Amino acid sequence: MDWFYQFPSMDDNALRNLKKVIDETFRGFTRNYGDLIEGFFVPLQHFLIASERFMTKTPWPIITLLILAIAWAATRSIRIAAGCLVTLLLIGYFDMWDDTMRTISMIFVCTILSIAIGLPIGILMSRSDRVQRVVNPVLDVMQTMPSFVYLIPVVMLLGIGKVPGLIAVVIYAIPPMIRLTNLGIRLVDKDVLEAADAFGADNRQKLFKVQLPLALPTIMAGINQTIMMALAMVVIASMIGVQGLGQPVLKAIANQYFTLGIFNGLAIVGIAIMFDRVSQAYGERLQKHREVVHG
Amino acid sequence: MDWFYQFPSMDDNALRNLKKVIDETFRGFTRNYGDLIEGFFVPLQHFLIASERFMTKTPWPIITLLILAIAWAATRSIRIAAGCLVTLLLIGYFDMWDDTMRTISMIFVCTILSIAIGLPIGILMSRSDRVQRVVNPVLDVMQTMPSFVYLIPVVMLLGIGKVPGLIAVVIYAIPPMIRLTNLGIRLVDKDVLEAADAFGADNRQKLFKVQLPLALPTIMAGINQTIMMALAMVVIASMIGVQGLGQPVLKAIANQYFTLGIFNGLAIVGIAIMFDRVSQAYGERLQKHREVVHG
Amino acid sequence: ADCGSVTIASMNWQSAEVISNLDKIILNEGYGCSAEITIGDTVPTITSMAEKGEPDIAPEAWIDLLPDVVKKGTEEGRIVKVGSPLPDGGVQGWWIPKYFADAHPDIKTIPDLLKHPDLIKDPEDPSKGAIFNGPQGWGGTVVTAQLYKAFEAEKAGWTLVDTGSAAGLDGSIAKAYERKEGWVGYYWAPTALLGKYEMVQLEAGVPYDAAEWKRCITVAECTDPKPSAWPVDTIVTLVAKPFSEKAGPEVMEYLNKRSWSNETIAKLMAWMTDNQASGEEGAKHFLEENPDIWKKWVSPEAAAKIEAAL
Amino acid sequence: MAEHAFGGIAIRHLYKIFGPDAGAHVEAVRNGLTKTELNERHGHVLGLRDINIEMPSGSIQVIMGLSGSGKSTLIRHINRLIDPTAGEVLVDGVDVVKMPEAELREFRRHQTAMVFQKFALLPHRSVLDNTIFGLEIQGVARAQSIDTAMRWLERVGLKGFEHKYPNQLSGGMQQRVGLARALANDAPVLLMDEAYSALDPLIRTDMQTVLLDLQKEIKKTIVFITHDLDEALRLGDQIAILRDGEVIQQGTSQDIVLRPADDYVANFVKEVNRGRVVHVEAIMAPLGATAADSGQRIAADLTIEEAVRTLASAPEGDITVVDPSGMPLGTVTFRQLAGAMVNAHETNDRAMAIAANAA
Amino acid sequence: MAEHAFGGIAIRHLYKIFGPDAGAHVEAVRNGLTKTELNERHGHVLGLRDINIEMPSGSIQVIMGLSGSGKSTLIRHINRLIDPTAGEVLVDGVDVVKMPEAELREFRRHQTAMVFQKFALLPHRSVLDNTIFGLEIQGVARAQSIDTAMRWLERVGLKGFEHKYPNQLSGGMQQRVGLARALANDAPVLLMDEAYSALDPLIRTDMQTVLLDLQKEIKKTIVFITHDLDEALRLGDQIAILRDGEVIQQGTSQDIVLRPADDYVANFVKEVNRGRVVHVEAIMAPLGATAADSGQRIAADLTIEEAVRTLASAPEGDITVVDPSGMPLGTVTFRQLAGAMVNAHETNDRAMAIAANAA
Ligand SMILES: Nc1ncnc2c1ncn2[C@@H]1O[C@H](COP(=O)(O)OP(=O)(O)OP(=O)(O)O)[C@@H](O)[C@H]1O
Ligand SMILES: Nc1ncnc2c1ncn2[C@@H]1O[C@H](COP(=O)(O)OP(=O)(O)OP(=O)(O)O)[C@@H](O)[C@H]1O
Ligand SMILES: [Mg+2]
Ligand SMILES: [Mg+2]
Repeated sequence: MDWFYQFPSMDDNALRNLKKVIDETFRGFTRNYGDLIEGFFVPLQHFLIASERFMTKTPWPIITLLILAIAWAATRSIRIAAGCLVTLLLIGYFDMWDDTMRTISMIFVCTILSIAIGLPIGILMSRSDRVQRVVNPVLDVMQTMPSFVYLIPVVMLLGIGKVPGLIAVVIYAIPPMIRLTNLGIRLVDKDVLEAADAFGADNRQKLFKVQLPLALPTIMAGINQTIMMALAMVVIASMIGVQGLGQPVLKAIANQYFTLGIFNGLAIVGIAIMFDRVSQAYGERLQKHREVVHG
Repeated sequence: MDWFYQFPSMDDNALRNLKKVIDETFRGFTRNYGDLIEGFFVPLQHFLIASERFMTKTPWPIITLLILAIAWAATRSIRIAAGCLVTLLLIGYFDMWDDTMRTISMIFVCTILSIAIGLPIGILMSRSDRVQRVVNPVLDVMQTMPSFVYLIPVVMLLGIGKVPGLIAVVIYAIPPMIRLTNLGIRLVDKDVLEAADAFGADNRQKLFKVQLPLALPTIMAGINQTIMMALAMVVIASMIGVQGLGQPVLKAIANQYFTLGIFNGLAIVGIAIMFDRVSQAYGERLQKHREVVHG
Repeated sequence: ADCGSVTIASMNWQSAEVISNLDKIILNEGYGCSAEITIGDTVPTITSMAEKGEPDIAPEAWIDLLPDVVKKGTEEGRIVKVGSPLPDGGVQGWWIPKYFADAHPDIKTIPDLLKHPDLIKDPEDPSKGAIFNGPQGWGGTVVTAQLYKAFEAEKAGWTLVDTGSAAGLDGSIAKAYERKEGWVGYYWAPTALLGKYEMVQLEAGVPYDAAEWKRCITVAECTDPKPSAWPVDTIVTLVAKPFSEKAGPEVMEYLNKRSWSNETIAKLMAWMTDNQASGEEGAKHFLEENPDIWKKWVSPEAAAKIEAAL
Repeated sequence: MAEHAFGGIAIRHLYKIFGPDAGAHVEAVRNGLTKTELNERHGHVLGLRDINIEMPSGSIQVIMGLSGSGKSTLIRHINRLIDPTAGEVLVDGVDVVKMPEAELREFRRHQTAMVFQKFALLPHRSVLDNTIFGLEIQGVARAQSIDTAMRWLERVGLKGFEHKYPNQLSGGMQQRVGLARALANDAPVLLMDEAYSALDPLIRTDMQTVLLDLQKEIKKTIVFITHDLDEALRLGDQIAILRDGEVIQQGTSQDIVLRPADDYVANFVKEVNRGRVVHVEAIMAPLGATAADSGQRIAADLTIEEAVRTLASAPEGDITVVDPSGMPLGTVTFRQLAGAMVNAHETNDRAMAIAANAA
Repeated sequence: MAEHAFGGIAIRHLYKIFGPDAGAHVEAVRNGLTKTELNERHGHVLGLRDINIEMPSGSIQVIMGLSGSGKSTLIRHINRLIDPTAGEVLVDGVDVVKMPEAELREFRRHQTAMVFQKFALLPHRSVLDNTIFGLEIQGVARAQSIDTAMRWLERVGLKGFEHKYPNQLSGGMQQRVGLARALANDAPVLLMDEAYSALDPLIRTDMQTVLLDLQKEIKKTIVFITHDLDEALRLGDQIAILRDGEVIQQGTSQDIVLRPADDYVANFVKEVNRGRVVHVEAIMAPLGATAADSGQRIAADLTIEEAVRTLASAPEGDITVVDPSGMPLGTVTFRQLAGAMVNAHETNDRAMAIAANAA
């Protein structure tokens, strides 16, 4: 009756050998293809380095003005621009300017990349149930496979630094973007789509003139979640050498500097709120029609 | 011109003192109230322990049957039940049964708790723009404040173990549930709501008979994200003593057991897919009307 | 004996893992305790011990490496040091791979290496050499940063790379090793990694200077460090104050006596790594293979019971 | 109006302005600001202006008017789906505008039922579940509601479709689900916003009969918006005609057809099949003009169409028009009758004369 | 049918079955399986059965029928919004069913425009942007499309509303936006699914005029679904009547009103204002029955209503019916004319007799 209480699992030795084989295979793979793959990401690395240099080397008043200008252009809201200003000043006052700039540079690239990759995949997924069936489990893996598990393989392949950090962040942050784009498009009213068909809209036109505009509230929720999750990964990314606000947090934990952790954590939150409010307000500006309601 | 290149931040000494004061205050607080607060969570702890004991001590065939029965009852899909069976058998075969059961027990409680708390908050949020304006930034904080930062205070308050782990997981996993419930309800067709009003539906009736059913696709997306994020926290939770699949993962990293990490990571993914497919299929069963389309 | 329930903290590196499993087996079988292992990261675990008196035992704590938590906890009497599992102490320093040392026989000391920044290029700025530091918050990381200043590495064309975490540090070593690239950085022994990847410690070229060590090398804010060699680290077993009072003399005595040499643990870890073994398997293996060592730690009757249980 | 039974609906000085700052402009509108001016100067839309309508209990009030004239807005005020900017809506003597929330809910549950212009079915519920919705809200036991619902579904011709979802039905079928849902509620006030617009003539006539039967049997008060004049004339005890949020004319179908208040209304009723509306009375020459009682006699309250049909094979000559008791009232010729069916102006002129005489 | 110009629409042996496995049941349906049987035995819904309609270029084809009889399903086949289960739909000689995707798109862009029963406006676009939608899809320059759109918006009476969103408009206004959107497309085929159902009589007549003008000027081929008989008779060069997915009768308005194929159709047209449809010709007694040419003469193709109106003040006696060239064709009395306006059976019987004579 032993099997009843104890799951009859694989023989220990066999298991151990299996593990060894897999380990060795991967090691062999990195040995053979590591350089190739690393080379592939070199342009991205240069871009990331340049972007970070720009953010940290430019004098702070210029950066501040730049951020405010973007916030204003996107939202036309004084309230939001003022909020950004206060956040930035507080961050600077508590001496986290440089780390914050590094993190903003990184997260900005990650968010843009996640949207740029996630949106098309979400669109494809919404068009075909087959694609949806295939992509969904992949997204599950991306979201739940602990990043710790792939940190070392990624480092073995790409070394430590910005590129592997970016990959880890994007892997984690992209699924909600894809999922909610897919959902949003699938929920678009069939009657309206039929009208677009009747006028001979091709797939592109249907997408840009009907589906995306009507799916916008849901897609914006996806962008919000992507930003949130990218920022939630800041600390993990700093575990493989990405500079920014994650490192003081790690230091704070290791040393039990409770307040240091809170301050840097709040700076991350501040960035999150800035990114989120600006992008959501921009999204709302794109959907004026939802403001007016019959009755 | 120094201030131009270098943000004129707070004096180092003052900053250090500030940090110290906050640190000390918090430490004092935990020493005075820690036990009180811990006492408050004792019932939850007992429940968690009982639930874990049930999952690990019950013979595996019984647990397997139980899980299959739940999957079948919820989905009426042989494909999904078979998928669960295969996943469980593979997990058992690769000798991760006990850890998996611990994680399932934990995540199940976390998910249920997140839904149970998140749904009402999302509903409240959808009813009032004021509440939405207040809750949104709180959710931003919950999602982006690095869990590492609050792990330490939580541990200082509650020690290491299941309860602080659960709190950390729920804090991180609940925001998408709240956000997407809010969004889903807000997107419900105004015409249909007007009809409900015209028949004298009160808020409860409107909620249960109109808003929730029609918001279901979006709410289900929220549940999916909550499950994903809860499972993404498994490893972090294991850093403060929650047993389960997170611990072998941590060990794997520390010891560079690449394959061990992958296996346990895959077990986590397997749980994610099981939870997700069952809950989503259940959600689809609740919205039969979306299957039939005019034309 | 009436020992009651005990919680043993297992840290997530190999040596700590195996010793906590060893303690568990011995306490359970030999002293009738019902010991449980809780796994947790170092800092949360020790924080919890200091603030909540739980878990009861942290068998292997690198107190020189660990920051303020331990110091504060012991000063305030919330945790107690009992004995040392590794009397030889931990060896820290800057290491280079064996193949690298073999290829460059002229490099023996830190100053030797610093003359060749082109041998180990920084991936983000190839004009510089890279010294891989540990993650933020470790004592060794601070020391490395100070020694970097002391040896004037920056002037020699080196940057200090922050690896962010143990995983990052390990990964960078693994990457270099698999591709047979150059690598230099902070590490310590005994560790599984050094069992797996053979590394050579660089000598400082100067002797250990205790005063300087205390004055500047361990103080991050200090601006004028002088070179010094690394001292040997003390590794102790920590026990929460409440447990130390209720545990009873027998158990405390065991905890005091229990210790093994770096050689023993290195061999054990090599076996574990070869077999991808868990801590429990490692502990059992040790108990089976080395009765002469562990029987000295326990009373004869306990030894008999443990022997019987194996 | 009997105060003991259901007291009917009275709308008094009702104003509705759409816009963020509606209240501020009521006074100006009261003093004569027009819809266009309001829109141009203040960016607000005038929905309704000074509406006064009495709908006695047990009658069918038809509301007509140009598209966008405020019909839907008006009917929504009766169960306060829209809050007025000013004015009173008395249903059974109670001002709906002032009702507290809970009372309003009870009122909507038990006193009113509504059919929506755009159907507003619940897409996630089957036809049957849509139909019992109102009863479910009232808390009626499910078995009983299903009985009622099935009866009404059968009556509107949807038997066999009760387990389909709305998106599996044609437009007209969906509209009938909305109708069944409202009828199942059995409320004394029925609000019907273009409730028959998607129905074919056969089913439409049938549904009109349903309404007339209902109204005869249980004296419901029905407010009915329609664009179909024949329907309006068939159903409406009273008709109100709206333009730009104002009531232009109120009265019986005879009033509207025979004495249109202005060109707008006249145009509105131009296309109507007069033979079915106008009564013999309206076109007869009063007694005395010709000699006494000749052979043929017809009742004064027959429609012209009926009169022509009965007289088609009768001999030539004057026909005496008599009241229900047989008293001669006037005379008419076949040629006059036939002419009245096709000629708007003639009948109108005469009708005016009669009205003048009557006054 | 001129082959050089637009070739009209021809629907041949069209079948549509709704359900997952439709193709498998066509044969059975062809062999006489009924709608109810199909539903009960196989759970499939019969949408259309063996539809054959020829719509010549430049004509208006009206489709009528009970709610749920398949009208919307049929019209959707013409631009293949629904794929048929079997059959052909030839538009301008090309089978739409077999068109590859790209060609179908071009076809929809340039050959057809559609007005939907449920409007199907784009909620995120202003009225103006909704109206230019079709042109935008075609790739017309924006300035030019705005010109066209503004012209049509003005024509349907929505000038001043171009920057509102659909949810700020009344039902009828929304419907007119849908109409303007379709008309702006200037396609040779117009598909109109109950396009006027939410309009009041005035605007409706006006919109009918728009359609008639359009059709006169630029010879569009229009398929028009309506429930309003008068509208059908006014617009329809041809009328087809559907029941349960089958065509029961096709023909001109005269055919339908005077010679209903069965009781169903007869019932359908019962309520129609016959005076406006039936021509004098249809009720005259053929020459020879009475003596020769008396005083009064009227044209044979006048409607009865017009005839009565002209004859109202003429003297008694037989009236001679003449053809356009003045040739006497038959005689009729005023009394007969008036009677024909109100009495279905009589005219029908006579019409039958005439038809028999003609044959
Ligand atoms: N997707 C579908 N699945 C099942 N049945 C359908 C579907 N679409 C339409 N039907 C059925 O096809 C029949 C014809 O519908 P259609 O919409 O063509 O009717 P219609 O003549 O336009 O009616 P109305 O005048 O009410 O608009 C109806 O019985 C309807 O239930
Ligand atoms: N929320 C709103 N904001 C602005 N204007 C509105 C709003 N709701 C309605 N209106 C305006 O009120 C007027 C009356 O609309 P209503 O829906 O009552 O018309 P209706 O008489 O029912 O017309 P139809 O016969 O077309 O249904 C219209 O001019 C419309 O544009
Ligand atoms: Mg309306
Ligand atoms: Mg239809």
